[in-house]
Amino acid sequence: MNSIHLSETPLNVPQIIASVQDNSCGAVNIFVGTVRNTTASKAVLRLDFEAYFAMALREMEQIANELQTRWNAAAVAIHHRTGSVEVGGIAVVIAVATPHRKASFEACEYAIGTLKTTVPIWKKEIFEDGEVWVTPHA
Amino acid sequence: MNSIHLSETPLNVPQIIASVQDNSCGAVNIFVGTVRNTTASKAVLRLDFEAYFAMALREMEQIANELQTRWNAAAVAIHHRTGSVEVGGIAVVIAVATPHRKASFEACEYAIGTLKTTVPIWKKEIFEDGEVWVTPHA
Amino acid sequence: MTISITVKFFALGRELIGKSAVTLDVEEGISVEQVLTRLQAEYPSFAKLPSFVTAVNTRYADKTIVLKNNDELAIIPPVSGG
Amino acid sequence: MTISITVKFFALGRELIGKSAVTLDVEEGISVEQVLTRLQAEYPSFAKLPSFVTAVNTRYADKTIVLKNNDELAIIPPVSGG
Repeated sequence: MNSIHLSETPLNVPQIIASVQDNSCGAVNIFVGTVRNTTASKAVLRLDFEAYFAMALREMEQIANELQTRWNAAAVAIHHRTGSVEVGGIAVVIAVATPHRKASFEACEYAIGTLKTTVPIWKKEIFEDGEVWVTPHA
Repeated sequence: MNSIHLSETPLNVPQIIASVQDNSCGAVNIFVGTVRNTTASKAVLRLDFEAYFAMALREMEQIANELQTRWNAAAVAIHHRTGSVEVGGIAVVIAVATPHRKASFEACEYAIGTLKTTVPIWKKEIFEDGEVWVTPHA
Repeated sequence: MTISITVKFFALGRELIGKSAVTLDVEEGISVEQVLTRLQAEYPSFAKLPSFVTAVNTRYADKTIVLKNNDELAIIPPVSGG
Repeated sequence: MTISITVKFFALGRELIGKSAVTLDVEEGISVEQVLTRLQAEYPSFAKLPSFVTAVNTRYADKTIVLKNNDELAIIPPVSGG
């Protein structure tokens, strides 16, 4: 069972983790992406996220399906924020339950890496003296 | 700041994750080890954990310190259960906050791998028709 | 014969164009590439978008693709979620 | 001169010995290895523990180490936490 979600409101980490609980699994790996207070030594006030909703949800669902096929994941949750997220706030949560430990790490790391390159979500860094759309580094 | 804990009572995942929140970090990786309903195709009723408390806490603390030195982790939590944990229950939670994503995965995977080889904690699998101390596979 | 397509803009693209979507009447048989050429003519600021890919009906799509009536074409600047 | 040491047992070791700890009076200068020999003599079932390492005062320690008064020696079967 997958749980895929794009939300204007704060992500509920305990609920997300509970959603992937599966008695056939011994491992859950969770990645929580949070808003850092600096980028390239410059103070960040917050991040503003924008998404192409329909496509982002489809791409997130596709990542979840891939984790089930390639890593035998029993359950996957991918939740991402839209709108403004303050410093320290949670932008993304990915949780993957697998029978064994190694697969949970591999699958979760693949999921966040793929999300960052394929899912149509954009973030703008808001500074005291300006703002800039983040361009991913190669 | 490290949070190291051995507990007879259920682990509080949200509290553990909150304990590693750090505004200088963009990534938190969390590993949750749960009790599977089978081992080698045999139905498991529960696991009973036993620890050499003083030494286990020292070894867990040492792992946390290593994550800070080697992966620049800002905060590490390592919490492990003792006593009986039912199927689906949580045996161990490791949470690592790092400035960047890749380090959080590497550090957390290193932590659980090292815990499984160095920390004096033992588990006994309880089946319907018997019980056995788990011998780690090579 | 003309068909109607919607073009969606996001992030920097949306800000440069000043719109999140436009609906265009275009000739049947038009390719994604030809729509882009028309957008560049109508919105000179669109040329300032340094890099983007395209999607048709929420799937990444090559610029040679021919559009059908009611298709949704999206201009996707480099994504930066997570 | 005799000294007093405590030996702690865990998991399968504890079950085989039937005790979680014993306090022994031993001669000064005794090594971990010599204590193990004495345990094997006193507790024949101890030989059934297929594999273990030792720790002194909560640190993994070589079997050649010489024990001091009030040292805590732990018999550590293969660990299986996590």
